[in-house]
This record gives sequence, C-alpha cells and structure tokens, in this order.
Amino acid sequence: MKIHEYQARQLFREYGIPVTDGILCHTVSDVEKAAREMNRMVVVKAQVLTGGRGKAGGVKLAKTVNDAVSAAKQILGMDIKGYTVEKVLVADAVEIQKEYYVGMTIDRNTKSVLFMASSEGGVEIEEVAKTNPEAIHKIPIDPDLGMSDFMARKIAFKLFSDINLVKQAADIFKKLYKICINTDASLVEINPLVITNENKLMAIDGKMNFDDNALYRQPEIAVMNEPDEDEKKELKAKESGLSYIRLDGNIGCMVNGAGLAMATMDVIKHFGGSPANFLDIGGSSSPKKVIAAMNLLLSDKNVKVIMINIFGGITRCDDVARGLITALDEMKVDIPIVIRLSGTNAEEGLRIIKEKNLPTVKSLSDAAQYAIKAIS
Amino acid sequence: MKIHEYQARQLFREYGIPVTDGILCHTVSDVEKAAREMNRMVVVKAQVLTGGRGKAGGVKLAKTVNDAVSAAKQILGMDIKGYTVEKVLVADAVEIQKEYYVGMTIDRNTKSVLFMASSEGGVEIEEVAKTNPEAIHKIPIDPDLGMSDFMARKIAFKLFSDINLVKQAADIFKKLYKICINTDASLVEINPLVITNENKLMAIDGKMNFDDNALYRQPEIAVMNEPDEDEKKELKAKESGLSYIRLDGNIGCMVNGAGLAMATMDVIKHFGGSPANFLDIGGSSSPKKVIAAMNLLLSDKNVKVIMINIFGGITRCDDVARGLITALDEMKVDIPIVIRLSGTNAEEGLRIIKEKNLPTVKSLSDAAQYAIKAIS
Amino acid sequence: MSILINKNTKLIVQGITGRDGGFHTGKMIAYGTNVVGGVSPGKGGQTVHDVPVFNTVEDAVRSTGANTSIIFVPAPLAADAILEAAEGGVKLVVCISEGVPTLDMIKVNSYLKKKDVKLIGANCPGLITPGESMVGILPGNIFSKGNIGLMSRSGTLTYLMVNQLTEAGLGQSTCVGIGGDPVAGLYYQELLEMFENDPETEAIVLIGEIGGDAEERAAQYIKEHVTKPVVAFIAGQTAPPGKRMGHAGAIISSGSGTATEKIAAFEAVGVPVAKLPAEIPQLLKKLMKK
Amino acid sequence: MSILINKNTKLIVQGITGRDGGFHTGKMIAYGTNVVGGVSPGKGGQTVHDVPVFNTVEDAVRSTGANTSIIFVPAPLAADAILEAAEGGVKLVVCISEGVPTLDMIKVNSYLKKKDVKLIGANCPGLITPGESMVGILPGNIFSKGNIGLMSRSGTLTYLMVNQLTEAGLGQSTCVGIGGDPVAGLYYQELLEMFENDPETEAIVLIGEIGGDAEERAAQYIKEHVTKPVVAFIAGQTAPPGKRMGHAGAIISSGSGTATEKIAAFEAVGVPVAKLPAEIPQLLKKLMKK
Repeated sequence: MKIHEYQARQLFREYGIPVTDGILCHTVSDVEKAAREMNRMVVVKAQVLTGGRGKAGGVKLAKTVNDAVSAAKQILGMDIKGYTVEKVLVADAVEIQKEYYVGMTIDRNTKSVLFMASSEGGVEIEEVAKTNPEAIHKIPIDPDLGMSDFMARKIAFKLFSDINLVKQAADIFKKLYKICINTDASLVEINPLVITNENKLMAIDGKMNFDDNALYRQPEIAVMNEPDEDEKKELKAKESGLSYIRLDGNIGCMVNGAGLAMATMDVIKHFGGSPANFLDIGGSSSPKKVIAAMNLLLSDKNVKVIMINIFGGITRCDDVARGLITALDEMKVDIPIVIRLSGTNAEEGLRIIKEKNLPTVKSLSDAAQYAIKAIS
Repeated sequence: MKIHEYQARQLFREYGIPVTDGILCHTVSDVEKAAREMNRMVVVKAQVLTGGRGKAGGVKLAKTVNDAVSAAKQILGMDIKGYTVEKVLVADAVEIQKEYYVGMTIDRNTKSVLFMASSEGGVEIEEVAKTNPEAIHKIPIDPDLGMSDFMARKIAFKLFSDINLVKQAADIFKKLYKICINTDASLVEINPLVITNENKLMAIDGKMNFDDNALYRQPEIAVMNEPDEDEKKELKAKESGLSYIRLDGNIGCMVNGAGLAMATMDVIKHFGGSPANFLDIGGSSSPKKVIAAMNLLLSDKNVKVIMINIFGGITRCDDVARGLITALDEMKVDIPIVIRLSGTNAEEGLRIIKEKNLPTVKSLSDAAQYAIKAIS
Repeated sequence: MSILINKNTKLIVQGITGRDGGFHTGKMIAYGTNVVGGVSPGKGGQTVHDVPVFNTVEDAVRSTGANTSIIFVPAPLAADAILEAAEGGVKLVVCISEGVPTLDMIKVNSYLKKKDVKLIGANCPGLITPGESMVGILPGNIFSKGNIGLMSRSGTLTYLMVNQLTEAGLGQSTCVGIGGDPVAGLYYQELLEMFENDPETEAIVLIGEIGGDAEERAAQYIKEHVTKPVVAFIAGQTAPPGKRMGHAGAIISSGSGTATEKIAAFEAVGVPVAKLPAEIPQLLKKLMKK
Repeated sequence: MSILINKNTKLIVQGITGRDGGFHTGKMIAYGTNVVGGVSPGKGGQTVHDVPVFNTVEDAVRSTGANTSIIFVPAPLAADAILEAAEGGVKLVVCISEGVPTLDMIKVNSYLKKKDVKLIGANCPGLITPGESMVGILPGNIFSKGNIGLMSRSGTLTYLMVNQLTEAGLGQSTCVGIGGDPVAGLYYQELLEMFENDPETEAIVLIGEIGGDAEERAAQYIKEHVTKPVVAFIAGQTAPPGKRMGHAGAIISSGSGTATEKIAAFEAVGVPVAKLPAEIPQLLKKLMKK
C-alpha cells in the first residue's frame, strides 16, 4: 500500500522529523487561501501515487499568491502517468544549501531493513543508482539492535562532517527507522532531505509504502489508503479470495496459482497475444470463486476471450471441472472460452467439460494459441 | 535499590497485572478507616525492605475492623530484622485455590534475564531452592526475542494445564518481563501468584529490586527510594565518590578499591578483629576525598581505631601520602590511626607519613594486628 | 540421498488441529511421511489421524524426537510458531502460512541463524523427496524418484513443471518450494549448494519470477560454484512494474527485478532459460547428455 | 605466547579525547602498547599523544588495521561504544567504564556472540601481557614477564597480588581484570581455557569475590578441564548479606554467593585457597614444584 506525500509528511511530523509546513488543497480556491495564509514563497505539489511528478510538471514554485493560483490551475486535473491529480500540497519553499537522499527498504538478501543515504539528493534515486552507484551508501540494519546510536552516527558521518549536522541527521535516522518498524513500512524515503540556510536539516518530500501483509495490525495506516479505480477493483477481488491485476490486453485469464498465472500471461505474449489481466483464483475448486472470477473478467470491456488454465494438485481436476461447470451454468457468457486442465485427474476433468461442449486443450501453448485465434 | 511491596503492586497494576486491592496506612486509625472502607476480610502487612515478614509476625489476617485495628497495633512499630515497621498495607484477603511463585532475576552465567516459576508458591523460594530445586523452573529469556508469546505459553504450561489459566499466566509473564525491561529491574517476584475461587490469577505479594547503575535513566523508579538511616549514609558517601557500608565492628577501614577493601576486612577478621565498615575511596589521591572519608569514619561512635590501606598503582603512593597528610592536618583525630602503603613509590610515601609521626606498617597482616592491638 | 528431508525425517505439525493442518497431515501420512506429532496449545493429549497432539513444540520434540516441523497457523501467529519450533529443538522448519508480515520474517531469520535452524517459506508449498518424505501441501502423486533437483518460488507452476518432468521420465531427487515472499528462509544459493553436494542430484531446475535479485545472485553463484547442469524458467515477463503479482515478493520496483534482467543474468553464465514451461524437459535432457 | 593481547595487538581508544581516555592513552603508549588510533565523534582529524583521532570505529579500523579497542566513555554511552567496536571490526573489546546498566550488558553480550567478538569488562582495569602490551589502566611497573596467568574481579587487590608475585620472582604471562559487574564479558571459564592452552602459562591465580556463582562454576571447570596448578583467593568473607560491596556484582543474595561456598567449591576440587593475600606466592611455589 502506498500513501501520498502529504500523508508521509504527517507521519514524519508525528515522529519528530522536521518537515516544512504544508496545507493540502483540493481546489484552486483552497490553494489561493492557503498561499495567502502562508504569506511567503510556496511550492504547489501534485499529490499522486507515482514518481516523476516534477518532470511531468506537477511541482511548481510560486512567489506570489497569483503564481500559486495559476500553478494550481495547471496542476489540478493534470494526468501524471495515468493518475489524475485531485489534490495538491501547498508547502513552504525554504531556502536550501544542499540536498540529500535518505531512505529505507527491505533487503531480501541480507534479510533486514536496508538504510540508504546519498549526497546526491533531489533527483530520482534510481537514476543515481544507475549512473553513480557508489554515491549511495547502503547499510543493512541488524534487526536485534535496530538503529543504534553508533550506526545512526556512522551513517550521518558519511554525509556530513559538521558534528552539528551529524547529530541532527543521526536523530532523524533513528526516527525514520522507528517509523519504519512501528508502521510495517516496506519503503520510506526522504528525498530531498535538505540543509536550510539556517543549518537545519529538513524533510522536503516524503514517500512511504507499507507491507500489505501487515496492514491487519496497522489500522492507522490502513485508513490512509486512497485506492484508484483499478486498485479498488483489486481490493474487491481480494475480498473474494482472488488476486487480480488489470492489464491492457484482451485475453482474460483465470489461473490457479500466482506463478502459473504469470507464466500463462507470458505464454500468451510469446505467441503474440495480449493478456487482459493477472488473475489467481487460489487453490480451491469452489464454484462461488469461479463465478466471482468470471464476473470480474466479464466486467472488463476489453476482454474478448477467456482462457482458463488450471493445474490439479491436491485439488483434483475433476473437482475443479465440476466447479467450473456449476459456475458457467449459472451465468451467461457471450464471449469465447477455452479451458485447459492438467495434473491430478486431468482426464476425468476434461471429460466432464467436454460433455458441456466447452472447448478444451491439453497444453498451455495450445490454449494460448486457441485464444489468440478466437479473436483474430 | 529496593522498593516496598505496596510500590511493587503499584507498578504491577500500571502494567495490567491483576493484584488485590490494598490501602497503605501509617497509623492505627488509618488502618481502622481502611478496614471499614474495604468492609471485608483483609490482611494487614508490614511494609519493610526485608524478607521473612510473615515468620516475624508482620502479616496478620483480620476478619473484622477490630481485628485489623489490633493487628495494626501489633505490627506498627515492630522490629523486623533490624527494620522498624512504619507503615502497613491493608489488603483484600481473597479466597485462594492454590499458590504459585513467579520471578525474574539476572543470570550472570547465561547473561540474560532468568525467568523462574514454581508450583511451590507462598513460601520463601530460597527454601524451595534448597529442599526441592526441581520444583523451580528456570528459563533464560533471549534478550533479542524478549518474552515471546510461545515462551510465555510454554512456561505457563509448566504450571497449569487448563488453557484458560495458561492464557492468563502467559499474559502476566509477558507483562512482568516488560516491567523488568522498562524499569531496569534486577529482581521481580510475585509470591504468591494465586488462583482465586473465581479461577482468576492474581498477584498477592510483590517484590522488586532495581539496578543502581540504571537509576539515572529511571527517574520514576528513583523517586520511590525510601532509604533507612544506614542507607542514607551510604548514599551521602556516594555523592562524595565514596563507596561505604556500615558494619558492627570497631576498626574503621579506609581502602582504595572494592576488592582490596573486602580483603582488608577479611584480614582483620582473620586476626580476630572486627571491621566497622567497608569503605572504598576509589583511585584518587585528593585530600578532599580523604577528609570526607575520615569524617564518615569518625561520625561512627563504634569506631575505635582507623586503619588506612592503600595500594599505589597509577596513583602513586607518595601522592596519596601527601593527600593523607593534608587531610589529617586539617582535622582533629583523637583515635589511633595505622597507615599501610604499598605499590608504586611506596617507600617515598612511607617516608612522608613517618615525618608526621604517624604509625606505618608494611604488610596488610601487620596493619590488622596493629589495629587490633591498639584497642585491646 | 537427497537434500533436507528423507526417510529419517520425523515431522511435527504445528496447527494440526486446524482445518488445513489436519487435512494435510492426512495427505502427508498417506504419502509415507513419518508424522510423529502435532502441536496445538491446549489440545495436548488429543490425537489427529492417530498422531499425538502436544501443547508445545518442546513437549512434542521431547516425546517424539522430531527433527522437522511444518507450520499451518494463521499468518499473524506464524512468526511465533517458527520461533517456537527453532527454540524447541527441530532443525528444519517449513512454514506454509501465507501473509506473514515481512518484519516478522526479518526477526525470525535473525533468530534462526543464531540457533542454526533452517527454514523453508513462509508462503510456500513445502518440499518433497519423492518416495521418502513429503513435508508440505504438494500433490505427491505427480512426483517420481530420480535425479533432478528443483527449486521454485511458485506452487502450481512448479507442479506443472514436475508433471512434465515425470511424464518425460525425469524423476526428482528433491523438489523445494521456497515461497513467494520477499524475505524467506533458504533460498536459491543455499539450495544450489546442497544440490551440488548431493550425489543423487544430476541436474537442477530453477524456477524464478520477477521481484528482487535472487535469480541474479543465483546465476553468479552457479558460475562460481555449481558444476552440475542447471536450467531455469522465469515467470512474469509480461508483468507491469509496481504491481504485486499475487506473491508478496513478485513485484518490479523502481525498474529492477524484471524478468528480462534475470533471464540475461542466467544466459550470461551459460544457464539456458526456457521460453515456455514446456521446453524444460528437453533442455534438461540435452544438457544431461553432454 | 600469552592470551588475548601481545606484540601484535593494535589498539584503538574509544573516548580518547576525554580526561581518562587521554591520560591512560599516554600511560599505555609509555608502557609500549601499540596504540594506533582513537575515536571521538566530531573530533576526527585531531591527534592525542600523536595518535590520530577518527569519528567512528569503522574509520579507525579501516585506516589503522586495529584489532583491539579499549573504551573510556561515560557509562550511559558504554554499551553503544562496545557495539560500535564489535560492528567496526575489532576482535577484542576492553571496557573500563564503570556503572554500565546490567540490561545494556545483556544486549551487548548477545550481539558480541553473534559477531564472535570478545569482551573484557565493563568496570574492569583491563589486562596486560607484561613486556608486550597493556590494554587498561593497570600500573604497568609492578608487572614482570613470566609464567603465571592471573584473572581477577577486582583492581587494587589484583595489583597487591601481582606486586607480591613480582617481588617473589613469579612473573606473569597475562593478567586479566575481568571486572566487578554481575554481567560481564569473558569470565573465569573462558580464561581458564585460554590459560590452559597457552604454552607460556605454567600456573594460574584466580581472585574471586562474593556474589554470583562464577567461582563455583570455575571450580567445576578446573576439575574437568584444567591440568595446570591453580590457586585462588576469595574476597568478602566478612561481607554482610544483601549489601553491594562497591562492585555492582559483589552481593550475597538470598544467602547464596558467599565466600564460604566459593572457598568450599575450590577446596572440593583440590584448588588451594589462600586465607591471606600474602599466602598466594608460597602456595604457587609449592604447587609448581610438584
């Protein structure tokens, strides 16, 4: 789960990390009021759940209230990488001596929280990672020690030499780690962390992602979720026990298992087709789940053919076939379907499906080719 | 640092461990009022910083207000192992099915907090440790895991089989560990922890000691300290950088270093004398410290002779000797003194002291024998 | 021989009185796994499929001599169950539970390292040494004894692969589902080392997917340490960036963790990558002939 | 040979710019210890006694190749300093600071074990291998090179003992002050093992005191593993129960940890215990003649 910059700033502030002041606005007149209230140079920043807002023109400096209003007019309603800007943050534009990057993520390899810090702040860190990887310090944090004083200090000395800045930075790092642990964050970034003209460190922008598996114990984080239309659909699917992600193609897929679902999409692509979605219905043969999955696929107008790919393991193929038949009996499907079963009791499963005159194929490659042909 | 039962109960309650109700009383009329208010069977318990209150008659059951009053009359002012009872706790006397012991201490060997639990509760655990050591379960707690759910449950299953009691106990164990860590406790005991007639677990008595080295970061614990006269003297000595403990003998000792101070006492005892105190003046040769130490010794009317034992290490004996002379010049000492110096520059040190006509000896044994002879 | 589990595996089931735990205990016993006990706090003294149930792992290990545990408890309790297993004395823990928070797994892995206990999973189908022991929720019937070692981040995709192998006459030494979470227990590198040292394993199948750089690290490890033939498959070539593809760990973040990168890493060290799952058996046969 | 420190010891001083740190750095250099650097956050680039100061242990170790660290920081900062030393790459840490909270030391010891780093102290005078290296605040002039290994929970009492040994012509291989805190680093058992394995050590002096049961455990260990002669002294025979005798660890609790018990434990395994400190040299000579 992702949250907006203004929400991340809120968390930073709660934990005592210095951030610039800012007011969230939904309309141009909100922005005018905010800029008037702040009565100094501000930045108007699009609040969308994607990176690259700056490049897309979603962040504008405004010296006057009029500047702020015209920035708001440009930014509100703007499309950034498919996200419509529905709100902006009007934030204090502090004077900056230098910009830094500070972040934390999960390191699968060392199995720990990885702290990242760089003097190359203010730009996209992925860019730095490619062009100047040595400029990013990466330090795995021992989960038993947490962010100890010495470690926070040691990292701070990699960015600063002035002991006053080192102390401020170490304090921020400790708090950042605390946020990460307390909220089950999977990513936290301050980019940029800046030195102001008053020699104070301050967070100017913030980004946070959270571990979906831990949301059950993070009610205060969970309520911050602001899913877009596609994500709402994904969340709704999840409630029915389905793992669903919408894509741009036209071949609707229904598969049991995440890895197999990905492989199914890949095979479709391999033969020149285009999958309309990722859809993992899990291990059960319940007709209810199949109906929910079919409804999900049929609700997408782009879907022109449905390809069902099931591997019978513990759940036997004949059971799955019966579930499918029961489900399909209950609903009207007016686009072509192709079904592919293999694994435990595959033959019996195929027999049951054939009885209903539904097209079956044996191999995954055949299924993909069948689906592609059906819509060409 | 030790605290009273009523203070330990207060901490237990803060952390959500169920304890019986109780009212602290300083006078007999307080007790009468408390017993009337509670309006049921109560226990009147002496609040002194020593064990064995029950055996000494410091804990009495009272069925009526009159009973409570007469118990209070007996207990208030009573002497228990040298401690005068100045206050009592009037506590709810709940009906009990069975008593248990639960405690935590520091295990020097495994270098961890050691959890102890026994079905032999309500009696002195030292007694159980001697007569039936297997009845005490001792489990070192991994400092990185803390009291994990499984560990709390596992220990609980050693005492109880009913899952309802296991759950209550596990919850109490986790809270007890939390108290221990949060307060820098060096000892926590619930003895007894009881099953009431309503099948609830409850703490009936509590004991807590704290790590003196950690009091600087435990201001809420530090204020609970209620030192007796001797302890006040020890604390005052500590402020002057002296480590002092009063004993019953008549040979006042002044030594640099704790181990050497203990050994000095032992040597005195070996030759038939009796040390009046433990006194470690630390590594410095400052006359100020020597004066403070001399004043401490002279304030004890039992002290009939003073034995000074210094080993010159980094601090040279001649420096120490000069400090001693400066100190002794400034004060009037009307009891015999014997001084023993050895180590770095001992000869020069002895020469300086001899100039002042103070008696010096070379060996520790000689010093002890000299002191003993001086008062016999 | 084989890796991790064999005829000497003595298994306990944590969460045996639950729906999934009970069901799969039956399946594992039917397959021939030596299930010696179960754990369910407060249910000690009961039996499930004639297997005795204990209140704690410690009790179960003391009474049965178990050396391996499989975990079927709800995700919020899974980390504690793994810790209990490790503290209780087993040497291998297999955690089936899906949805365990990542920070829990970080804590758990640190403790397991200290205790020198191995973990498979969480969020995995378990593992099998065909004909000897199955510790997991795998469909035992599709496996056959042989010389292919297999490791995979996915479940049904693995079954599909194994089915093909079995149909092609390529039996398996041990097949391990390492799970789909970002922070898991044993991973490619450790398993590659075990397969390399296992005399019974002649060739290795590695099934990867998008997310993280474990495949890239595996490729490097193969280059430096593995002499046996390895073939790979990577799922998720068509997955969009920034989306979790079912598995918590299957996500392309900030443009890294893509299938393209992983495929390139394997090909760079001479490990052939199948374009379609169906190609795996023939790739294996080609390499093993050499 | 010797144990723990020798001519190859390359020492850094944490807290070198403090009063005590600076003073004892001078003393250690004068003794001949190879002090290669100091650490004091924010003071990097300065020098103390011509020794370069660094901001972090990591920097100091990287620049100097130090393998040992001694700590002179205030007690509330000591645990963090030990952790930094261990993480920074040294293999032996000696903590002089007095008054470190016990729970800090518990955390620290757990981390050191994971990192395989050794600790002496806290609240100790350090250690010395006469003629080679002194890492501590000991009065170097009273020590002499020889074959007696010594370990002690106290400071000045140790100096008194060593002075006697030196005067009696009994030089020392290594003398270790293990410190007076209840939870410390290396203790009798580990040091006994090291002295037993050190060819230069011919006999061992163990100086104990009241509190805990480390002496009893040491006696047991000597019985089972130590072939070299050992003599002991226990301070605190006249200490009253329930009182801390200066050292945080020197307390008789609930009637256990008494000198009587400890003396009995040693005598039961044939280790002679001196009644007076002055008896140690003659006891040693008697045993070494055998």
